[in-house]
Amino acid sequence: MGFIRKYITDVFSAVKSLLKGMKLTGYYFTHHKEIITQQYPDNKDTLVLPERFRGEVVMIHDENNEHACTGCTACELACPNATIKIITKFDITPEGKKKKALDTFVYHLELCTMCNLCIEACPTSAIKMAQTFEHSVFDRSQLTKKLNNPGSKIREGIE
Amino acid sequence: MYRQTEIISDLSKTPPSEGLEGADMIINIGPQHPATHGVLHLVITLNGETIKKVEPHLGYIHRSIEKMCESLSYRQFIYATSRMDYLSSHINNHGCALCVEKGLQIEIPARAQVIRVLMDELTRIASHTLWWGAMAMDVGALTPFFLAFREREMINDIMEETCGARLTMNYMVPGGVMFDLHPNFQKKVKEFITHFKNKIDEYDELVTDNVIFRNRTENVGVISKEDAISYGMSGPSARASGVQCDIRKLYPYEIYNQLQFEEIIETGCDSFARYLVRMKEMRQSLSIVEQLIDNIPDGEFQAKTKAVLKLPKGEFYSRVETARGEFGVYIVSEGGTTPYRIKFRSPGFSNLSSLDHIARGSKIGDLVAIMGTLDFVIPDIDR
Amino acid sequence: MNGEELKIKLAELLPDITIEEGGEWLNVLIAPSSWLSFSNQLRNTQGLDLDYLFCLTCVDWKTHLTMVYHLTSTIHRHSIVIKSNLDRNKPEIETVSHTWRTAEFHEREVYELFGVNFLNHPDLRLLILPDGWEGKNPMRKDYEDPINIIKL
Amino acid sequence: MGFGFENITASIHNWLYNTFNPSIALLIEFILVAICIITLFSLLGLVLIMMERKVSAWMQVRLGPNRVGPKGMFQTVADTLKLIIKEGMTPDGADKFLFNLAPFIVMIVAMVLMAPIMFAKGFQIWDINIGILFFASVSSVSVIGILMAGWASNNKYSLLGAMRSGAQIVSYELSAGLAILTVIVLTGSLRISDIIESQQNGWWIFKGHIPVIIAFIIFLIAVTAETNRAPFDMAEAESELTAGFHTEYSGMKFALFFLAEYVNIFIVCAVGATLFLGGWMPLHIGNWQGFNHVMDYIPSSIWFFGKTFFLIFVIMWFRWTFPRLRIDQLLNLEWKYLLPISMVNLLLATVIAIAGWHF
Repeated sequence: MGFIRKYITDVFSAVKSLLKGMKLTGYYFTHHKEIITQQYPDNKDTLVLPERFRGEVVMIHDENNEHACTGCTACELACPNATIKIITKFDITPEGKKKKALDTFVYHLELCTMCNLCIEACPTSAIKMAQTFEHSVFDRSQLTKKLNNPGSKIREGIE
Repeated sequence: MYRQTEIISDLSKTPPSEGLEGADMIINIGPQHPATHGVLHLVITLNGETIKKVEPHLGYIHRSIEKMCESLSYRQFIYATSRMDYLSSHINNHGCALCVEKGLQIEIPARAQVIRVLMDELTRIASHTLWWGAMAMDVGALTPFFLAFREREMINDIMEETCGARLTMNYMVPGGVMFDLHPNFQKKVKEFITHFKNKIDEYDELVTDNVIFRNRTENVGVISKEDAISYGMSGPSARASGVQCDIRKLYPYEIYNQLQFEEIIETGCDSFARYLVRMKEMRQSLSIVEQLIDNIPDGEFQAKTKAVLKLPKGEFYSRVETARGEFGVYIVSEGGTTPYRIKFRSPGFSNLSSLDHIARGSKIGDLVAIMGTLDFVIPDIDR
Repeated sequence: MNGEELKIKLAELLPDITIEEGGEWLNVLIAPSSWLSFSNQLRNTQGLDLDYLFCLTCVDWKTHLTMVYHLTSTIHRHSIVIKSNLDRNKPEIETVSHTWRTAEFHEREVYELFGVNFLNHPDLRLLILPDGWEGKNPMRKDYEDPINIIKL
Repeated sequence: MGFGFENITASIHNWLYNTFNPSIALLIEFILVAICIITLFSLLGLVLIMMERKVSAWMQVRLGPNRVGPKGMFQTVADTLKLIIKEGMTPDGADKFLFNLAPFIVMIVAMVLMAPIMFAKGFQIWDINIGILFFASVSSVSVIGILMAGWASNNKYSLLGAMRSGAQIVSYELSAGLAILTVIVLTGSLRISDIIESQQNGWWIFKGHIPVIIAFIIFLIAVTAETNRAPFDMAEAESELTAGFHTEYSGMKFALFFLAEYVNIFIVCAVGATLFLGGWMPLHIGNWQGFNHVMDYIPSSIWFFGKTFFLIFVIMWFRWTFPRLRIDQLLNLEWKYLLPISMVNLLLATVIAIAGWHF
């Protein structure tokens, strides 16, 4: 009779284990407050990304359209993917000396892996990571960006 | 006493087919297949539903990270390793940072060490929860996947807040970590701990105890201890066969030797044992996080390092325990700013080499369960 | 087993090896021709029991190739590194895939990336690279691919 | 009882036969029935697919479809439209005739099975005297469609799926049949209307003692397997065989398989409701006259659909909770557990029926 008892207990423990799982799914079926779905485009206004979130590299400009980039190319050297290309020019200071300055800060978003190494490398904190994340565009050339605003110049006193 | 599996002496030869000559069916699982979790391509020789041979074809997402790293500096190459085992990218980065630090002989501040271990263990939980969901999905239960993602999202949110990214964090730098912890970190992790303690019991209720799941995994995909060692298996997959191989215990790095945790070893050798090891590991990782979360020392989060790192001439090897097993970084330095040769010993690659041995003689359905419990991440295998 | 004991034991097994210290583990340099018998001895000798091959790779030194085998013992927990210099034009070494099973895959990887020919390997085919890449060895230092490799 | 389906059908029948000559009236009745069935068929498909998606979403802590129409009600309509305008591809090397025929066979079988089902009091297409036997025999034809699809696709996954499906349906038919027999033994008739009549004073699940309860559970398991639903969806097994027998189907041909699957679920649940839960019979409890009267006021169609959808929900609940069995375990379950249990059970039920122990 031993094997019959085993057979029956097998069947019962199996059914019990199945019912246990069904209890859990049944609980979630009836408890709609457990739902975790975020309805993305709808909650766009309330969506707050952490301040450290790395979306893309931007250059900080103040209200006078001045930035802090000296064109030292530390970020360009730090970048593992050749994402950043800095084109420099020579400004003539009032004293008549030639001074290296930033002409164009070219940023290839399509190559960027958001590793934050350029931000770490920047000695003057001229660039930072923005919290934007919707980068899709229809044309790849739009992903190559110029980070310094047109007509912007370096802030006074930054070497 | 461990279960023994037959060792087929010549790996290239399939066992002679019974009955009709040429009656074998060759079927391609992958590169695009729901069970391979990526672009793994398995060429399977079948006799009816029984597997006679499994032959992995790799390289569909091989990016040659090793070659790439040869032209990157010691600060730069770490980011690339996030892309290998993307589910435990923190731990990969950690291994690379450790190797560079070994070469430079930098002392890591205590705070940075604790942060690193905390992040590693959170990553391990996140990786194992995802594995749990995917594993359950492989054997046909679809609900666990969503429950697993609920917990994984919580960890990802914590990571996002502190590290700035959700998947490829690049948080470890030679000498410490990139940022200090976010002010919300402790509060959020504590919330997660209380949440997860309840939910992991639900996991057991839903899947572990389920009789169908037990039948699908018990005595399926058996690999003996000797074979597991011979196949170079590591991580939970090897520990399920009774191999003591937790790098955190055997070769402690950071502060692991001061922590209270168990190395989970099962002797079932089958898919269910591999499953159990991971489930128990999640609880262990949670207890490590619990031990550390209130005891984060103050101080620097990054050691002072030179702007340009130059490793001395020589060879450096560091190993860490990722969610999938032993991750090794082997750097050959010529004294320059870039590694001369870098080799990543990825756990998935060695574990994959055992797949043919494990899966022979089982059914197609078993193969899926075996691959689920071996927990392959394909970029980790391909590198 | 500590470094000194290991050194003595290894020297007993094979007299003509060069043992260098300094790194984390003992580095043993052997001739490719003696590798087959030596690997079996490493695996099976009582007291050594190096049963776990956790890393197998190759380094291209431009003048020669060096095979690097990282071995450890799951019983005694000691590790050694075996190295073997190969001729760059005709790199050949015995396979160890019968001693350590995992070597089968690792050797296939080294075969395609470095072009090392593993003698008596059961299944020496391309593993990662697609068909038609035989003979081109991407991980060698002189490999040129102007399309896919962008020099920074 | 007042307003009911039987009055409507009777009046239409009478009007037709009074207005036209009998053969034309019969033809018109055929056409009416066909229109009704096709409408029901597509409506059921829409409702059940929507229901499945909502049930699965709520069990998986998700919201489910909620964009198309109010609360996402028209999601399935949109999906159907998409499937209709999609290109129906036939793979190269497929047996084109069989490949295109297979979905129709599966679908026609599902339609034919609608015939003996009693949707409400007096609302039935064909009260055939072997109604249940008709159901049991015709439902096994659908395996031919699945085998045909698997074979004709010229795809190894499809073939494996079809073979699994064949083995599965053939074996589970046995225990489903034995579970049905339990009720037939107690009723003494194969006619659906007789079976429902016999449950006037209590459903079989309540008055048939333990054997009927066991038979009910076995019936549920067996029909879940027969309709290829998880946890017995070996024929599809998306993590093993991608999509099994319908891997190569796309567009409307795939939609037909999909629709047939859901209609089959409805049919087996309707049969289950008829056999064990009294079909359209309201719930009556012994001598509670007031309660019984209140129950009688609920229309019979609501009783029938309520019971059927409850069973459908249970089957969906299975699907979203359990992992899939392996093919050999599936057959083990049938031959080692379900079949012996249902045989002993049938014996018990026969003893009860002969001794008249049931209420």
